[in-house]
Amino acid sequence: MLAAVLSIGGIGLVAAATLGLAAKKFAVEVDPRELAILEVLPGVNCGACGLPGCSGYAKGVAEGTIAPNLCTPGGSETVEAIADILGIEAITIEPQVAIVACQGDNRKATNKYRYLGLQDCNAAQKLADGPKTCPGGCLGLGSCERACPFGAIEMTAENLAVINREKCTGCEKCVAVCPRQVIKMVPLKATVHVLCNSHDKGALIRKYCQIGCIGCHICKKTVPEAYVVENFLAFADYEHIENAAAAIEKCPTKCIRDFSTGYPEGSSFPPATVPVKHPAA
Amino acid sequence: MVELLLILISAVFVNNFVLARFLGICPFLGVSKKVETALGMGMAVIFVMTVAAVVTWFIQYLVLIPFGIEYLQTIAFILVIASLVQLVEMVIQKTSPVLYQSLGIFLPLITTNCAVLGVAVLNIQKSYSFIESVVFAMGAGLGFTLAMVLFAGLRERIDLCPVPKCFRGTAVALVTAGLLSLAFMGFAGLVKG
Amino acid sequence: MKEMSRLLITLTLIAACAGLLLSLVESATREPIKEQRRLQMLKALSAVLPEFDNSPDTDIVPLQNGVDKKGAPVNVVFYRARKANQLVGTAFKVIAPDGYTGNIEIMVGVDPEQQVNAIEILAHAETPGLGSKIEEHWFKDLFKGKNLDNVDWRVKKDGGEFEQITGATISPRAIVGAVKKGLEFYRDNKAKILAEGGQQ
Amino acid sequence: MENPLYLSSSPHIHSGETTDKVMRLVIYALLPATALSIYLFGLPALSVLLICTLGCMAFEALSCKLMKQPLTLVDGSAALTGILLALNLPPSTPWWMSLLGAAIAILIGKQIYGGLGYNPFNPALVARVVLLISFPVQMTSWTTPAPIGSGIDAVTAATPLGEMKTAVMLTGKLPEMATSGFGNYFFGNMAGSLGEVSALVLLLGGFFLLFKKVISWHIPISFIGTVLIIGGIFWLLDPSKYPNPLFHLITGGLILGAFFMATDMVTSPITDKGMLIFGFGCGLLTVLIRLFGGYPEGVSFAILLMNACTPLIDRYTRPKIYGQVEQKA
Amino acid sequence: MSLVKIFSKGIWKENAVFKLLLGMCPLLAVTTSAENGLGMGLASTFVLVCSNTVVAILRKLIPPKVRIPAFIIIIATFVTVVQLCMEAWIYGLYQALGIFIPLIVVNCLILGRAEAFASKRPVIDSAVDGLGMGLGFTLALFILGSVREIFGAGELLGFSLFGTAYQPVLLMILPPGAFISLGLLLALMNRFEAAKS
Amino acid sequence: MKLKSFSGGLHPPDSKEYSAHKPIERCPLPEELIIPAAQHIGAPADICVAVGDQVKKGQVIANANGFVSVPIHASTSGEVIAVEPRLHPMGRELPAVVIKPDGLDQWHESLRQNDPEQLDVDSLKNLIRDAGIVGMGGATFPTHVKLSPPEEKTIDTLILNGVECEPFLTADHRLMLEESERIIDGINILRKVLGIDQAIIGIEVNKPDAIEKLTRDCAAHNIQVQPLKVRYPQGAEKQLINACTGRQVPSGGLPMDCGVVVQNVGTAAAISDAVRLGRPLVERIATITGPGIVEPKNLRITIGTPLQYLVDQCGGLNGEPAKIIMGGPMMGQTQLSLDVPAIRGTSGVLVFREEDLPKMPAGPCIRCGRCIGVCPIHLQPTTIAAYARLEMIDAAENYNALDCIECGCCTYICPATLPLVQSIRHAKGGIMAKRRKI
Ligand SMILES: Cc1cc2nc3c(=O)[nH]c(=O)nc-3n(C[C@H](O)[C@H](O)[C@H](O)COP(=O)(O)O)c2cc1C
Ligand SMILES: Cc1cc2nc3c(=O)[nH]c(=O)nc-3n(C[C@H](O)[C@H](O)[C@H](O)COP(=O)(O)O)c2cc1C
Ligand SMILES: Cc1cc2nc3c(=O)[nH]c(=O)nc-3n(C[C@H](O)[C@H](O)[C@H](O)COP(=O)(O)O)c2cc1C
Ligand SMILES: Cc1cc2nc3c(=O)[nH]c(=O)nc-3n(C[C@H](O)[C@H](O)[C@H](O)CO)c2cc1C
Ligand code: SF4
Ligand code: SF4
Ligand code: SF4
Ligand code: SF4
Ligand code: FES
Repeated sequence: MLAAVLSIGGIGLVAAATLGLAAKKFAVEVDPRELAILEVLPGVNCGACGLPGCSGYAKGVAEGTIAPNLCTPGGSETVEAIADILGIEAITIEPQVAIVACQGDNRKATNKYRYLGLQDCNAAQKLADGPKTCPGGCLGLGSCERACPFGAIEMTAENLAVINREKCTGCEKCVAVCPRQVIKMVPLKATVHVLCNSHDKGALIRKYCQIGCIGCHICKKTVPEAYVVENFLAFADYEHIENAAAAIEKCPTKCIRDFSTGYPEGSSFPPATVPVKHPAA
Repeated sequence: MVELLLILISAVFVNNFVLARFLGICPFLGVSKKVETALGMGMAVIFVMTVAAVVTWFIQYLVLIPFGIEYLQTIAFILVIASLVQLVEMVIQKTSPVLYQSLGIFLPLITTNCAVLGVAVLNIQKSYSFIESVVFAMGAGLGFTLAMVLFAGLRERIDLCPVPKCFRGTAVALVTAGLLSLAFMGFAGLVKG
Repeated sequence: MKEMSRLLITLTLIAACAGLLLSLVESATREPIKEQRRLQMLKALSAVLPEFDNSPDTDIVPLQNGVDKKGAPVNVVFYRARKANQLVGTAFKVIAPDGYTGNIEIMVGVDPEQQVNAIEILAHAETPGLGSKIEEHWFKDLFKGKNLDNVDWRVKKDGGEFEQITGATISPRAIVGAVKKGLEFYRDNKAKILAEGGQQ
Repeated sequence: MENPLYLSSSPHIHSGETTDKVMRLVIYALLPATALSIYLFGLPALSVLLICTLGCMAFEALSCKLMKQPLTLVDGSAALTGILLALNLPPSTPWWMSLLGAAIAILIGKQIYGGLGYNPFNPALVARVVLLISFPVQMTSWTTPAPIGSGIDAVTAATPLGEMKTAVMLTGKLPEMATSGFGNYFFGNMAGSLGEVSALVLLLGGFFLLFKKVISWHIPISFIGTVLIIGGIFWLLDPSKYPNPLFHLITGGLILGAFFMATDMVTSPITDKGMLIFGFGCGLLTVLIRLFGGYPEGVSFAILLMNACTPLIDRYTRPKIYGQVEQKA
Repeated sequence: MSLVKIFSKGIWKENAVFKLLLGMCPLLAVTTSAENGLGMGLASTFVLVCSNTVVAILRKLIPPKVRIPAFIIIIATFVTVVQLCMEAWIYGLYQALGIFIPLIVVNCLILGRAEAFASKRPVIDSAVDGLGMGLGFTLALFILGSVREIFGAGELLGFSLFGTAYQPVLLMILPPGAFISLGLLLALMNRFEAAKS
Repeated sequence: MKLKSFSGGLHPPDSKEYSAHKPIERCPLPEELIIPAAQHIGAPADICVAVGDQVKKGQVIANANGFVSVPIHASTSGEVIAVEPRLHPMGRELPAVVIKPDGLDQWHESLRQNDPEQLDVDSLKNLIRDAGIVGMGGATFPTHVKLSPPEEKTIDTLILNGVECEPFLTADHRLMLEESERIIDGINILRKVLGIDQAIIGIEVNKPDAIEKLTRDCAAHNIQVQPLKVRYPQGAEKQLINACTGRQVPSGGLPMDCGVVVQNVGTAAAISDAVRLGRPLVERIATITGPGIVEPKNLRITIGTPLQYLVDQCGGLNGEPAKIIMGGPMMGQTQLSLDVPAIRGTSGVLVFREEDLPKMPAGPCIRCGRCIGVCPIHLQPTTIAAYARLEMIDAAENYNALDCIECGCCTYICPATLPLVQSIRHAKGGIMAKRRKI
């Protein structure tokens, strides 16, 4: 028994001594935040995060290159702890989601040619600025759908992109990829939007799209504080959105939509529940 | 000589640590997303396994057996391996940043890896001589590296595939590991034991 | 320095406590473990021996049977079973080196008439579903009552009398050969094996 | 009025060569071998072939349906996988094993990776090896050919490779059949899987594929060449223990493997240099497994193992691009 | 967090195997039968509960610098206790689990819980967490073990299920089968989850 | 003898029989000419005329805008009836000068003939620039830029590109056959400008009559005619250089980096006109062809002529057109309508009907490696395309996406009918965007 106590104690002593000495002798400067994160990590060094070891992960998280929720051994507790450390700098911002400001699907908007080739909006855009006649309309080839890391976007059968506000985290990946700048970031709290992206004059729009904004000002006349019309295109003024829904019925082309009563035609998403808690929060 | 060669071949191919013995699966699944990382990890494992085999052999035959406390094997081995690896890591980090980047960063990951402890325990279980232990450890490390690198290559390829949703990620990786292990069954019987 | 010594002390203390705890547990389990190992041995022995009332695991005769590749002596231990002090059987382990995927360890029990009482497969690495059928009862039972003279010690395919396993004759062949060799060794050393005393 | 003109990116013409044509050609190339196997083994062979082929197609259709994707049966790859799987099975394979094999090949071997073109391992071989490991009894019970109408009865027998392996294990020496007179195996005169007994017709099919440029010569030549050379070296070392390289060539599934299975482009390297390395690896592993491993036949494992190496081979054998060479000035 | 929540989280929501993919080695290696899986799971659970408890007790005393070595010692101690006890009283299982008993030490799950949970929470919480996590792990081992045993041997817990006509799919109890069946199980679970949400 | 060539490439059916035997015809003037300000690589020219102006043939109507730019000239005499955005072959509306021809086709009086022997190198270059000479091989790169290599680059070889490897097109073929003197004269001027002696004309052996004629005519001029194997894209300059000289243009480099300048035979002919006759580039030869054209022809066209008018000269459309291509079938650009004008780079107009289009649905890549085999740059198109589809731009760059010359061989051969070039182009766009950001 003595042998057991002594030898294991001895090994413990030697181990602690060498490590202690080595830690002094071979000390290397590290970012204090990295250390703080390393502290809260389990130190299992299992590699579940995909990085070599906890310290690699701590470094990545501290540098902001890696998501803070990849440490599975630590479970939710560790994620919270890391969030605390990082959260010191995190600022709260008004949560935003993306919308596709267009309802011109295959049935409602015309094309200026028939496109053959790579099913990708950016590729199509390179050929005579895209097949859709409307210069701002959704091309419907799903580049945004593929780019969205959260599966928040669906393509309708008639080739229109629709974004589910419940799934969207506001990462803006889709905004970056869309060649037509038709995806806009809007405050999450708003459900009423003018879904058109064309500044062309009404007469022209009527030629190529049944559901485009013709800049007729009727929405503004109906709810003056909630809408702005610029360059023949109406926008919802998200600061004063309360009564915006009143204009929906009045819009002659029906290009205003309230997501709490339904997504654009062809979408499989159920009407949005309001109020919505931001999924990323 | 032939004996040693057979031990090596057996550890690398026939009884591959990862694919046949199921040791070191966590890093095998975790650090195999890129071939470069897998290779670095593999090299580090070879190194640590060899070192661990050496020290644990001495611990077993110079400490545990003489004192009749073989039952303390687990605790003694893990303690020694863990501190040793940590020590090596600190030394490398300080002395050679280049080596640290390519190898050292993997060291902590390996400390508490069951493959390393497994080598130590198996060495004792199979009552290998000192030389045999070292060869076995190196073979185990090589086998680990081989499996890792092949698997990483496959995973890089699978990353480009439209894998059905429910299989994406770990599920398809596991099935692939299974098929890799299936292929490795071809080595069965290459070394009888 | 103070911190350092704190580190040292805690770790040493924890390690020492662990050592202490473990040595306690070990002493508590030492006997049961021994007993378990013995039981394990006895289980194998009783599978191949007729009923006995002694402890064959202690009533043994070790004999040397050649040397292995490295030149170390190969020992065969003969376990003797008795009932009412009468020798009822002897068990020993043989190794068939020519299995399909390596060695097969077999425990063979013989009665005093040098007839096989039963055999038991202790360890093997034969192909599951194929060679592994050697573990099945019908196969092991083939050996019951066989001695060196009353049967042709070959598998049927080679002209002998032992049923083989469909699709896997190598494993049965290896076992038949090994058991036969074991019996021969037993016959050649019968005097020593059955000598009174032996090693207790 | 919508504009009826098409716009697309160049080029605007196409060779007309399509995936389904490629697959169809391979199926044609296999037809003689399938016909011969039906002739040699009769109804059992036919049923194995039918179950595997139809099974593969059915499972492919099923998985397309499950994943809500357009039906991909037209490309013919599932049927081809089925035929190749059947050619790798013993004629006496029970129906449920053929069906299970088809399921494994298509579902686990192929569809979970996203279908045609993405699977890292050869689906037919995955299925064959799974069956071999799971049901060693059935997968190692062979019958001799009993040509339709010949009145001969099929009897169980070992494959030449199996016989050689058993003999070497027992005696340490080659049996007679492996040292002389194995030439008539070439014409299908041996027990074996549907495909391996028809070396001659498979060779014809292989040359057809080479001629049609469906496959390139790199893999078959380096595969078979390596087997001959490495097998030859061992033979020269000890002809009483290691068989003549030609014995390697005409027994087992070497021809089938080298021309039809190692060449599956989905699972083999994409560059010429890579293919040579792949073929070499297959050859080396085949010989090593045949001579030293637990399995008498090594082709399947060798190909699967090299499938696993394919991504790495591809990675390290990138062709040198135009303009990267030193200036000649 | 209520104790119930702490406990149930480990069983499903943060299941060590299906959700966190930890402790894969014993999972794959010993699940050739449901019984082995169960045994391994319970052994790990025991270690997990004990180590979590002790770590929680000692958490204020251990200086952070030697935290990890100290935890390792604690875990290794309990592993050895389990090992000795199993050898003494459940010898058959001890033999079946083989080298994987000492390797419980390096099961990432255990050290992970010690570090992430027990070193920060009171004793009772930690013990419950260990129990939940351990039982979750056991559940996974048991499920995988059952699947493999059913298909690979046609039995469950040693009872023959399909009669003699059934041809066991040996692959399932061999190494490739471990990977493949876990992969398929995970996929099934993903599908199930996706259908639910 | 083994014919010279390059490695990679393929030989699509060349379909030149539609028009190869048709002598060049002059296309009459249309009702109105639409002359865009952007007809070359580089900055578009600045329009310097206004509605109502009377212009003469060869008069500058838009000034060069910087070094890599050339002036644009009126291609006939008449009245400027509009200066406004018009549909351009690029697919969008771009500034153009619309001229209503007065039918006189009068040259501008300032143009005068020169004797190249008497002029120094700089004035020759100026003449070439002022005449608006750009590459006629399709790229329309300003020729004077190519002729002004930096000091440190030594040029030793001029290669004339008479390959015309694109299927269907026969304009260069007819030019070589019918107007070899213009080409040879242009070559002599080019040699003088570059200060070198060695000139090679590369021609594929599917134009034996042109090889024969040029060999005969060049004998006196120390110009080598190099017959080449028929293989697309032999006409791509990197491949042509490789075929003719065995040299390779370094990756990311220009022909001058290996001492070579490549010019299309049409460019040489245009240079001759510009210098000797003082005539700017206001017309060119183009092949109007394809199964959708009743009577395919080689036409000498006036720059700015709407495609509809050209088609009408060739007997009109044969059935409903489904695709209108400016250029060849491998590299050409599809057009939105027949209202676009022919410009300096228009080497051909190709009309396909619905039934002539390959419309197999794209399947997954089966890794057959054919695209690698045919790629003249030895790229791995399938790999780059796969990365491009997944937006893995860095990986695509690592696989040398930028070296792709977009020849289309890979797409042509791919049995999975994948739009490889389009994906690679997408990757290239991504890489360039990334580089701009850095
Ligand atoms: C995968 C595989 C595994 C095998 N495993 C065994 C085995 O465990 N035991 C055995 O005796 N033969 C085994 N064999 C060998 C054969 O089945 C061999 O042909 C047989 O033993 C010789 O039997 P025969 O004399 O009836 O032809 C195996 C063969 C294969 C292909
Ligand atoms: C930005 C740029 C600069 C160039 N500079 C030169 C040059 O200095 N010298 C030269 O010989 N060619 C130069 N070129 C022309 C190219 O070599 C080439 O002839 C032109 O891009 C058309 O070639 P292609 O039709 O083969 O694509 C340049 C081209 C570009 C796009
Ligand atoms: C794929 C490809 C094919 C080409 N084919 C031809 C050709 O057949 N004839 C030709 O003159 N230029 C061809 N070119 C353009 C040449 O690369 C090069 O730009 C031209 O010969 C330079 O001469 P230029 O500046 O006088 O046009 C081709 C370019 C590419 C990329
Ligand atoms: C030359 C050639 C060989 C093939 N060999 C196989 C094969 O061995 N096994 C198989 O399942 N499919 C084979 N295929 C079919 C197809 O490539 C295969 O189903 C894919 O691996 C599925 O993605 C082959 C196809 C070709 C063109
Ligand atoms: S929103 Fe933009 S990216 Fe998305 S489908 Fe429409 S055009 Fe494409
Ligand atoms: S890509 Fe980002 S911003 Fe766009 S829909 Fe998806 S989650 Fe929302
Ligand atoms: S990758 Fe580019 S250069 Fe190569 S064949 Fe394709 S288009 Fe031509
Ligand atoms: S040619 Fe097409 S199918 Fe073949 S490798 Fe290239 S991309 Fe893939
Ligand atoms: S349990 Fe994690 S590596 Fe083995």
